[in-house]
Amino acid sequence: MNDMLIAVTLLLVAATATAAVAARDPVRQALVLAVLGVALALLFTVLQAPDVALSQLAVGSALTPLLLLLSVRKVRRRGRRKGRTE
Amino acid sequence: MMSVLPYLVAVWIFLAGCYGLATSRNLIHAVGCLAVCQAATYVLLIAVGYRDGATAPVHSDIEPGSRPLVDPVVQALALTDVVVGATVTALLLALILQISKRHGTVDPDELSELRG
Amino acid sequence: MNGWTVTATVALAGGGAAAVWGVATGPLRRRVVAQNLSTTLACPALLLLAQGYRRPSYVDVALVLALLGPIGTLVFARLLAEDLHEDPPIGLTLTWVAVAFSAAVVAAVCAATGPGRAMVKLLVTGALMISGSLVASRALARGMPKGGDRHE
Amino acid sequence: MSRRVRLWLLALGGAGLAALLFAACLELPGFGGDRHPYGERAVRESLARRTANAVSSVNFDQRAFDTMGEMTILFAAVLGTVVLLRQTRDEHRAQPAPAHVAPPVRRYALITLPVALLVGLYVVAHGQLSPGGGFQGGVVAATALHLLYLGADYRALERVRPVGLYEVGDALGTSAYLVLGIAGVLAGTAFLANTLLPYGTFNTLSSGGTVPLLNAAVGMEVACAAVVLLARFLDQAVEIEENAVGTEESGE
Amino acid sequence: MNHPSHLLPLLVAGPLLGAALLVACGSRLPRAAAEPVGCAVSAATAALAIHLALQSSPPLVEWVGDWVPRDGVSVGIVLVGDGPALGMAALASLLTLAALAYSWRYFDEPPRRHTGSYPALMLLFQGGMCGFAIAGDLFNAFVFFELMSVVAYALTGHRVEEARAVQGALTFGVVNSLGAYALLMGIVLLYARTGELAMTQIGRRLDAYGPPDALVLAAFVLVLTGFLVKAAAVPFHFWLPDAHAVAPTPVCMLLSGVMVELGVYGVWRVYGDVFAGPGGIPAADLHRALLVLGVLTSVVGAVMCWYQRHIKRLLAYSTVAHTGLFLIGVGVLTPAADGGVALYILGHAGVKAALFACTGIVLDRYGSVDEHALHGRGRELRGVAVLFLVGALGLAGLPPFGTALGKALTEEAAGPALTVLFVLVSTVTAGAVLRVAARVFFGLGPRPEEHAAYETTGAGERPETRRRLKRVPDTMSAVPALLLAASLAVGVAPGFAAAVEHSVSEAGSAGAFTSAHWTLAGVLLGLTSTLLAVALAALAVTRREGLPGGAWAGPLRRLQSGHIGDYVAWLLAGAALLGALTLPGVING
Repeated sequence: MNDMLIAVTLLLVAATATAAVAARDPVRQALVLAVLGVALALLFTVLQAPDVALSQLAVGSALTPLLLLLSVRKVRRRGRRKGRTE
Repeated sequence: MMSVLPYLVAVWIFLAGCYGLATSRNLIHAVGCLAVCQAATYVLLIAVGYRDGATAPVHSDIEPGSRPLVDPVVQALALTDVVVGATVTALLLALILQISKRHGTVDPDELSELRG
Repeated sequence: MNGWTVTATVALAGGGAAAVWGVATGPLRRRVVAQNLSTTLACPALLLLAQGYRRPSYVDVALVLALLGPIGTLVFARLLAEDLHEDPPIGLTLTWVAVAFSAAVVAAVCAATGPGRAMVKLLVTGALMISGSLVASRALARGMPKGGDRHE
Repeated sequence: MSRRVRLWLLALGGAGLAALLFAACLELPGFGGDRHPYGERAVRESLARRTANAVSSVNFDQRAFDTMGEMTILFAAVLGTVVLLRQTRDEHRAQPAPAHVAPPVRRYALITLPVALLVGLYVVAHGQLSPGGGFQGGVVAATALHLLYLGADYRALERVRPVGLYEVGDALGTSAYLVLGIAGVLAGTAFLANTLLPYGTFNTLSSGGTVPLLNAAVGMEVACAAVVLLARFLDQAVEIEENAVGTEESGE
Repeated sequence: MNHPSHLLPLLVAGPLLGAALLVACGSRLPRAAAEPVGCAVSAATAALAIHLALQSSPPLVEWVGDWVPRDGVSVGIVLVGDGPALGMAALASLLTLAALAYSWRYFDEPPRRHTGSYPALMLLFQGGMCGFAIAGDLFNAFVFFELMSVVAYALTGHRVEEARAVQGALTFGVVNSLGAYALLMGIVLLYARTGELAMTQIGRRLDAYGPPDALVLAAFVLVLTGFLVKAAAVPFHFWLPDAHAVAPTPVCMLLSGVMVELGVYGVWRVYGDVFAGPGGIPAADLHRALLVLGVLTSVVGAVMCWYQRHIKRLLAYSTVAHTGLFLIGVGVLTPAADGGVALYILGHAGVKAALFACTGIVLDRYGSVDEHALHGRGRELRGVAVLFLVGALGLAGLPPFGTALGKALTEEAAGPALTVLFVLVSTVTAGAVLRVAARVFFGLGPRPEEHAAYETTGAGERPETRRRLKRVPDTMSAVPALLLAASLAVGVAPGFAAAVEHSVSEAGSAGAFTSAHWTLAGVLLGLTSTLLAVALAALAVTRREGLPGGAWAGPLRRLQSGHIGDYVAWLLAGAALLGALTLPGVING
């Protein structure tokens, strides 16, 4: 039964990772990556690595999505500005 | 099946990330795929250190020696790896911001300054 | 293996699949809700696991998730405000179910732990999770400042 | 290369690598196996030095040299980001307008902020006992600060965030770690030797010799580094704008 | 007094501490103070590396944190201070010092309030390279591999206002990070099998386990992929010209002079310590793999080098070509060849760094590094012309340069067929550089005609100094002169070559000792390739319509597309190729 739990979290991680690759729009990818961070944290907890789960949460749930979204925003803002001046 | 599933998942994630990286049409998306590739290394590391029926090697709430423990070394390595991943992501995103300013695009198909 | 981990397995298999499906497909307005759902669901699952493994120290993971999960959703709500304003989120009902589940889990784990410092930590985690999830879904539904960070 | 050719090449290389890795997975010791010689030694040594969290013992004592490299990578990446995202000659800063945040979000942010800072400190301080440590706690504390941006606006964040100070903190955290390492050499033993301080009582905040000190140094470095990193990206996304053509050099 | 081995970690900690303090002082430190501090720290580290290298027989071993092994096992990290390790650390430190001296008052404008950031990044780079060189623990090697990579990405993109610089840096970053993750996967596979991380321990456990199987093969392929990406072996090499052509000149000196060579060093170190035993990869397989990749690398590098007009890109391709030769030398797997490669790397580092330094002067003076556009304009730079010419001759392997001695020794060990390749590759690369020298500095031959070819021109590059140089600063011309002198000294200093050869064979597993000295055949071969290079350059300069064989090289040039997706696909294909090349021995074993 414990194997069941591990298998479920592993499949969650695999599915989310695949979805993160398949989401071609960076905003949507950032959302999937945030979920991937949580899924990885669950997997690490199940595999008895709470230390790693904590750092994955710290990085994956807020920091990385924030960095990605800020980059998207900057790139888009540039696009809009350029669109206005042209 | 269960004895190789975690390893196969790690391999799958790595190859999927590589596929995304190679076919990406947006550099920010490519960096996300690189992060996926790196997730494969975490999964592999932690899977290698796991032991059936064991618990975390943290003795704040259990007596030493009372329960079998998983491998602490891979966890320390994975911690280092997580930090490395986050910093590389940040640095590459910084470069992408500058690319978007200087080239006006983040589509790798449209970057044609360096060739031949 | 015990009742706690079985419950966690079932919750993760069902809710996790729903969250992944929601975040991977469909319009943006559903994806943000699914992202919020994933943290709202993972937090009680982590509490169940801590109890199931008889490791009170694992509660720290749930505590950190209860803090950072809503912050992550608020980040999306803030930086995607313009996209979401035109297209308000849907499917918030599932979040209510997850919040109710969280409350039930916190109550059950508290009952099993008994009074003490550990219970305080559990209650803080539960309070952060529930309030954070509600605030985050509200921010998604009603929208963050649309004109945020516009220039003067 | 055309897209098609690239896909073929990718399929070829990917298939080869996949086959190789699949075969390797079958040869790996079965998942959940019982043989972890290094891990068992590490737990023994961790208990001998009265560090309750064996992972912290590996990170800050047995393999502290790796952690030194790791924190330097973070330090270098932050320095690199500072250099790469500097305000160039053709850019200027535009003050963002104040934002109006819904009251519940504002209340939530302001109430959660001190809680989050406390949790961050707790995670750092308990690093050698329970799961957590300098890195995890540092990121939590740094993220917590940005609740001000979410709950109020960028100006509010800027008021409590003198970036220069955080950059100095980042560098001082790194220096502290290195100096603690060099102290071992000066004392006549080895670099990063954990023999200078008493190991204390098992499962208390001051146990583990230099482990708590190194942990604190990393916590400080990571918290400051994450703040600086986010500050650079926020600056770019919110404040820094390129000059319109013809107004070069007018920034600042 | 400490045992000298306790000082080994200071090779890493010293530069890192210097960098941290430079950043801590931040805006309060004027530029005039930050740069001398950087130079002093890197010089002190270089002195320490040389001091330790002189004491490295028998090799130094240090367990960080005093975790000395009990019953043959330890939980700590081991550092190895043998001749090659300390030699690479000394080389990295000396080149960093040279680069810092060269860039004295160099960049126009340090980032606001961050005057010390450039020297600090250089010191971090130095610390990373030293750490990688002395690592005896596989994961520790990965950590410092990442450190030097991360710093290198930031330094490559330092001139953020240049469109090409940021693109090249991103390509560099993505490809190298992917290589690093492959390296890490390989390390984890080895850990899963052996339960150890120290290289020699892993090797011993592999031998105890039995003959190699798919796991050992996969680990070998992944680890080598990581190192070969860094070493820019074909087909992992695409990032290198894109990054080296756009990095600031002092950074190019480090990238081409030592960082790429550290990849080759990593291959040598890991094979010798981990995979050389009966449980590892059979010698014949490694020989085949490195020979094939090395030949491919040197041929592709030489051909691409010949057709460049962007001078920095041309020099970058010549680095690719020479790395191929180093890989062939390592693949020969004899102490004599290893010693030859070591000398070759030392000599090459001096020559290549000097050539980049001269190119940097040209760039800062004329705002261009385009061979065609600069035709005849360099006549007034007489001193630089002489240095560039001498560098080109050194690259060709003119005795008594260190390159010539190293090349001769490697050729002797590699056999006659490969000797032809060595001569041809050094002829073509040096011929290309001589062609540039003849056109740019002496204005020889007609001005080449323009073709709309698939290429990167060197026009439109911005100078890296505050304003275009009117007069060449003394530091900028003294550095290449000293580097060339050092390269010469590698070849002529009495006893130096023998000492290098001795320390390399002592560090390798085979204990056989061969003495290194000039042979008549070696001198003749060196003279031959130099003369051929001069002839080739003369031939090229006299022709007006393009370069011979341009059509033939077209498809090859088209592969260098600058597209990250292409490079990632090549990386996977290269890893699969590496697996296929090493497969036979594992099946039979």
